[in-house]
Amino acid sequence: MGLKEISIEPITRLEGHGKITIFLDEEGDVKNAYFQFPELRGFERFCEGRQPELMPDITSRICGVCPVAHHMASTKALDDLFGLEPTSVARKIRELMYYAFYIADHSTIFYVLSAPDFVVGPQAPPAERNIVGLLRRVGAETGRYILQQRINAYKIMAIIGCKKGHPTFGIPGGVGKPLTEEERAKIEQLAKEAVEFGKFTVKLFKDVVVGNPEYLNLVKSETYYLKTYYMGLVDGKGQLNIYDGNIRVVTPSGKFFAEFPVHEYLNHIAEHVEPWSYMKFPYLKKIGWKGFVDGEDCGIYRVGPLARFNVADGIPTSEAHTAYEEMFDTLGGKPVHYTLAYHWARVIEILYAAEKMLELAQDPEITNPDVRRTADKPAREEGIGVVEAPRGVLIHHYWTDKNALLRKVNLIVATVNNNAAMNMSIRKAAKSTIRKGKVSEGLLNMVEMAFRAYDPCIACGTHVLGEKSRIPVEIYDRGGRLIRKL
Amino acid sequence: MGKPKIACYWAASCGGCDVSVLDIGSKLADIVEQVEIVFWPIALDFKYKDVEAMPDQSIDICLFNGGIRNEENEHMAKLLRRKSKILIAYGACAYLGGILGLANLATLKELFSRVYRETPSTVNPENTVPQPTVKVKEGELKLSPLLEYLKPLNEVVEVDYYIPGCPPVGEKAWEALIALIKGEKPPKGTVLTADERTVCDSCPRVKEEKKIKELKRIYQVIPDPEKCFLEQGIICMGPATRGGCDAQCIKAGLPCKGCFGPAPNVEDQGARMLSALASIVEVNSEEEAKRFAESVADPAGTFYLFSLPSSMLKRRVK
Amino acid sequence: MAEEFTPKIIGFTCNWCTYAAADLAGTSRMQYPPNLRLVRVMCSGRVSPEFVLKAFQLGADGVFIGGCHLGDCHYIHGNFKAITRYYLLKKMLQQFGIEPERVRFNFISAAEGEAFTQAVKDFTEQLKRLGPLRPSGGEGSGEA
Amino acid sequence: MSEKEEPRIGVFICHCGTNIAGVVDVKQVVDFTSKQPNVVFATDYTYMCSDPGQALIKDSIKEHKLNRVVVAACSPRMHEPTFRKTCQEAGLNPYLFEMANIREQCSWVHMGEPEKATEKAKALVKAALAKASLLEPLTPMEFNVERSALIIGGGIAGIQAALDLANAGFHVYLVEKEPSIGGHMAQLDKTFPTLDCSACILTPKMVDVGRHPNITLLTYCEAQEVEGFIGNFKVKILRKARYVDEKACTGCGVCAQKCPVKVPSEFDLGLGMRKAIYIPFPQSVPITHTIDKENCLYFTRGVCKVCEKFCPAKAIRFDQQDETIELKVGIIINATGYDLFNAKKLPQYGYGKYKNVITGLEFERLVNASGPTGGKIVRPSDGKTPKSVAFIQCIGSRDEHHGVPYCSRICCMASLKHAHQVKEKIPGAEVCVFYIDLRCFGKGYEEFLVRVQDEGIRLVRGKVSEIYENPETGNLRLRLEDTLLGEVMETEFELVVLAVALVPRAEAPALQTLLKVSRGADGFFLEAHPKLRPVETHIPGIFICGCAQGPKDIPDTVAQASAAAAQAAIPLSQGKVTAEPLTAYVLEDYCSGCGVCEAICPYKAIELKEVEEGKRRAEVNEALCQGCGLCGAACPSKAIVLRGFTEPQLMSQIEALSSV
Repeated sequence: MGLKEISIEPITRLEGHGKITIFLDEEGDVKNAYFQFPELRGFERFCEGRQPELMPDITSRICGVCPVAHHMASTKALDDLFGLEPTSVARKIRELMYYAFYIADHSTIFYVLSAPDFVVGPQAPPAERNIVGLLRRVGAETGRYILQQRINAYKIMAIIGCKKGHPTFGIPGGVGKPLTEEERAKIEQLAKEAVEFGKFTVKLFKDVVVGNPEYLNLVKSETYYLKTYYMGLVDGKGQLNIYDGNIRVVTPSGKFFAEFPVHEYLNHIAEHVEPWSYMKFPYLKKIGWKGFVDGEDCGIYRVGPLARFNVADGIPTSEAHTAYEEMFDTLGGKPVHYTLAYHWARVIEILYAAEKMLELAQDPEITNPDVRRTADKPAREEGIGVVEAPRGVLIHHYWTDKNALLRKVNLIVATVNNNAAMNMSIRKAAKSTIRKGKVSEGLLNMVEMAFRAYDPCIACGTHVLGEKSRIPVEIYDRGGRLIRKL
Repeated sequence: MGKPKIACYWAASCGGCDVSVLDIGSKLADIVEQVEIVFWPIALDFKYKDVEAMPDQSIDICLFNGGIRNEENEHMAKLLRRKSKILIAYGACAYLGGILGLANLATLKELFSRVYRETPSTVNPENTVPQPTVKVKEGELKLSPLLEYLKPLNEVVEVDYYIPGCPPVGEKAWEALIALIKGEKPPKGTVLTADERTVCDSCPRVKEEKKIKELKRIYQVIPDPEKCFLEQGIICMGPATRGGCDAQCIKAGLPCKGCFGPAPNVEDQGARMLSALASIVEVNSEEEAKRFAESVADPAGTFYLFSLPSSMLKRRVK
Repeated sequence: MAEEFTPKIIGFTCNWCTYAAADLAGTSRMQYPPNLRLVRVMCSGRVSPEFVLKAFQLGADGVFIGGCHLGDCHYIHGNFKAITRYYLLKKMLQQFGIEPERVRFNFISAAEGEAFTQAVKDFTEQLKRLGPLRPSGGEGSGEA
Repeated sequence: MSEKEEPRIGVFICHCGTNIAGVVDVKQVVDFTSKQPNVVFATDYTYMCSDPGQALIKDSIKEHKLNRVVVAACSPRMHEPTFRKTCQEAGLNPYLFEMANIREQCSWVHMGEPEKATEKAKALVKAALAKASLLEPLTPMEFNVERSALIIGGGIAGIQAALDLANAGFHVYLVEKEPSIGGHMAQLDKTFPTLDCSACILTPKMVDVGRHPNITLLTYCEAQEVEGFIGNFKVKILRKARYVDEKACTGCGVCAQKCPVKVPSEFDLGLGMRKAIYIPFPQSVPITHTIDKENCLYFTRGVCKVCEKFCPAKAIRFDQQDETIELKVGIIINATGYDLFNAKKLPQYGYGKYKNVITGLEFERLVNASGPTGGKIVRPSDGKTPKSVAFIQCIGSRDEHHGVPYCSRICCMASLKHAHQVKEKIPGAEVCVFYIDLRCFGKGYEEFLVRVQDEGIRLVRGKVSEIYENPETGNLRLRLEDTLLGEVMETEFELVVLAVALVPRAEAPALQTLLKVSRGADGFFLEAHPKLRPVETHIPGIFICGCAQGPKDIPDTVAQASAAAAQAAIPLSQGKVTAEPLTAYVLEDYCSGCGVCEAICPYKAIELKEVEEGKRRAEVNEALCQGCGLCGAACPSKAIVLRGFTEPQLMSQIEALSSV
């Protein structure tokens, strides 16, 4: 029996359509699996010569799914470049926008993409394993509630002045326009609902997943276990912060490894290139690239919700913090290496974002009109900005010339940080699920779950309309002839 | 007769277009009732082979978003053209090339060496760059080869209609689709969901006299929120950009960047804006003319932010 | 290639000055290379940048614009608008890899037939030095 | 012709004898042409502009039902009007005609390269065809003409033009900014070469103007706003308060006698004094006195009113206000004259520093019998009669770097006249004229030169490099190189007279914006054509004469003034005018009201109308539009179109020219 190749494509993209290729050996066991990104845009090149102030708009086109993250990282890079600390209210408006965006993004990912796996069941027929099936389980009432909450988050973003789809509000040292009292009131009311929605979601996760021993085992199973370094932003008190802070790294054993301001990222992060993917593979420079292996000796690290939880000492909002504590208690303390726990962290972050949002909506300063500052020219040659994109640490780094045009650009994109880890998770999941050439839809979904946990910027709409929600599988023999089709 | 068959495909795009199709809130559900989605990579299970298996012209409307950046994009464009009765270039990238089209100011070689060799965080001693086919120990991995330049959809296939915007306005797009389904077919080549007039027409700002002494960059001034950006010396693409967006960006306090593309009858959005801008500046000597030209920091990147691959020059000539 | 490269030039001239100067050059039997093709406009300010781009798109190696001396415009300030567009366009063409020398603006009054002739000669020489804009002519050959 | 109608183009290729056919292979071009789309008939002929040639065109239009005509021949600047007329006579709209210039811009300039010339001819014809297919029929607009004229400037030019038009029976408004008409000529003593007294020949004309029933004299007035177009100009005139009732004032002059305030006289260039209530000079027209507000004690200190007390006519009106007069006129003549170059800009000549260095015009006042010295030539420094006088030419003229590049045309003769006057009034005086070239081109000028030479005036060719004063004597030492003898010399004179250049009025730029006419590189107002349309501007209905157009002497000025009057009389007597239809119009459906076109239009011919709350649309006043096309090139949405030079038409030409 010859070597077989299973290719799963396409997985939606960060840049380009993702693609998984699995090689089976003679026995039909998984020999290796690759997670490829088959497109290149070359932002780092074509942004050269552009006006930095356009970068928030340009880079938000890196991804139409999380444009706000790029828009924000870029805007912060401009603050730095022009030496303009945003006015206190401008910063608050930005954060407000950012929390709303988090709720929209996370809730979509969770309910539309992840929850079906648990609520409906990982091995359930795909015809049911989707949002529709999910809604059926939770009931139409709840279903509408969930969709509405997601829409509310977009409403808030729209109010703040973000053009639908790709945002337009960030400028160096400020935002495009201030908030009116009536806008604030509207946001406050929506934020209150959002907090309830956050609690609801955390509870739903606990009931459905944590409460079900079978799922809990699945979460804790070897299949989804990966022992890596973790990276995320923390504020001055070591607490979780998605808008700003230092970058902290902890070791696979949870020990403090490094904490540094983003300006030092080049001393800590390096990117490796493989000929079979357009996407690069970041790793910890001080440890080095050792190939696709996990553990203390390999520089591969992970970012995103779980990583943020693993590096932070806690969450600055009460409700979310309680949930945070509970998660670690349940999963046996820090660090948690269970890839599927990403989902749990994600839902807790919805609650965190909602609480922060309410806090800001009630801040008397939020309607202050002083939202802009000016500069004659860039204050320095370089500007760096960092945020926690929903998918993890996102860094924009710009260099300008004497005409205040960009001369060099470097981007460390959230999903890219997880590139190596995703490859390993997929390989591991594939190895432990596909045996003796037996490939079932359910099994393949188990593989999919491995990368879905990272939510590799899979377009938020994914599966929304899915009557059948799984990725196609084709099995080819050596000659590439299709020998089996599921 | 069954429900009209709709297909959506994304080529070189960011996914924002697909999101715009979905992000029309609760309306989505009822609309979906009226149509049958036969092909939608981000939303549905599909195989290219399924599409190939479809009879020609069997798709009623295909929404194609994203530019043509690699061979796969081009192949799919041709395939879907064959299978679709109506092919719509959806969004700025498919319609005009989009922001990603700025890459046409550089060569593919430059893109590669910058991304995989020269960026400061890259460590690549062997100068590895991605290859179309790579032998790994288990077998061979394939990557779709990139084209030298990014092309708008109508450069590789015939396009029936266009829907502008980055991203398009989802609600309007669906309204346009429903109209098409009802058989209300505008002339071929029509840009749907767009106004005949430019953004200025829907811009709420007060316009007085279009005469400027010098340009200001957005970080240099706090513009008067009531007044026309251009008249305050801030480049706004509004005058040269087709309306239909309801001047969203301007209402968000920032100038128009031009995502809806050129006005009707205009072939080259950038050239028009260039001409308009150069016409309203008060210049009294050749020196002043030169100085003004210098003060326009990045003409190509500003005037063609969304439309470079569909401009008259399309790309770097030499 | 066998024969020497003769650049294609499309020209736009103001009816009141440079076009008249071209007529004068003719009346005085001044000789210049036949590779220039003129379009008559009422004012150099009528020339929209699209004309220049169109010419390049259709394979021109150079574009010539002739207007009145500054301060001497038949339409008060038309030529000021023209040169402002011209300098901005030059800057942009550079970003597209087109040498700015491929567009040329000359102030030539109706009386300056000689100046016109000289301008055509100089421009032609300059373009010969630069060589063809697109080695294989026509649009689309930028790929090479 | 309906827009649907397919173009049926007839092409007529002219040999122009051998002028074209000698170089261009006409047959080949005909052959090429007949294969082009929309061409139903193509032929050639020896002389298309000849009667048989035009007959050929007319017949073919009828025979082949042509709805477009292309003639490939000479420059459209030459024969476009001819052939347009031909088409019209054959019943074809004259604007459905296009011309290819295969003579001036082809056969004549590529004589050595017949093949290439023929290729180029084909391209040029093809371009004409491309444009012709897109041409649309146009009809000129007709307007009525208000039968009155506005003349700005009351110098000899304005006076002459005013009298001519008034005598022709049209009403004239003559506007002069000074209290009296007369201009520079009134300041002159004698006129060259005849040496008749300037005042003697000028004042009768001034008086005529003053009492002419068809002339409304508006002195101490300035044109403030000009709106409209030929036949229909609306003009706002500012009448500055002179604090004297023009009708009441008899000009008796008692007020001036009694007035306690003495002020340097502008008319005498500060060499003499006048009172705060004054007439500029004895022959002033009108004779009405004027109170100079800046210097009148009542206005400065609130006391005095002596003039009011003594005025027998009770004409003083301290409460008089500036007022604005609105006029409607059919044509405007610009006769605003010139200023003198400021000699202080050339410090090496010491003007303004040394009392005894004066200008030619100042000399005119010194030598004038009614001037400050009663006609005695004396040195300003000590009132002594100079024994030696030097005249230095080209002060500012022909001096690109520190002055103006052109020749001021009157200075040589003026200085020779002055030289003669010195000889006449100071027998035995040493008189020397330092020149670069002596330009004595007019009638009787050369003769005058000979005459003054015989009078013993020294003419030295050479530019004076420096003048400095001997403080004791107040005499002036001139350093120069005699370029004929080639030796550097230094000589002393008791008085030096500078022949300063004539320069455009300081107000010229303001007037330019007011009238929206062009000025040349030299700053003088620009005529429509240097040879063939010397008194028209390119704005229909606005004419030009005298030194406003460029330096010239009195005979030329008067001649040009009469010419302007004659030209202006054409529309005035016709009572109506037709305007070129090659104007811009707005495609309202595509206009977003951005306002770029409005800002760029040189003629304020475009206005933005608010059609509904916050929605603006551009609108072209086609009578004001001059067809430059700036708007068409600037409009960001191609919503404004210039007839005869539309975007599609020009693009089609580019395509055609690129294809051959």
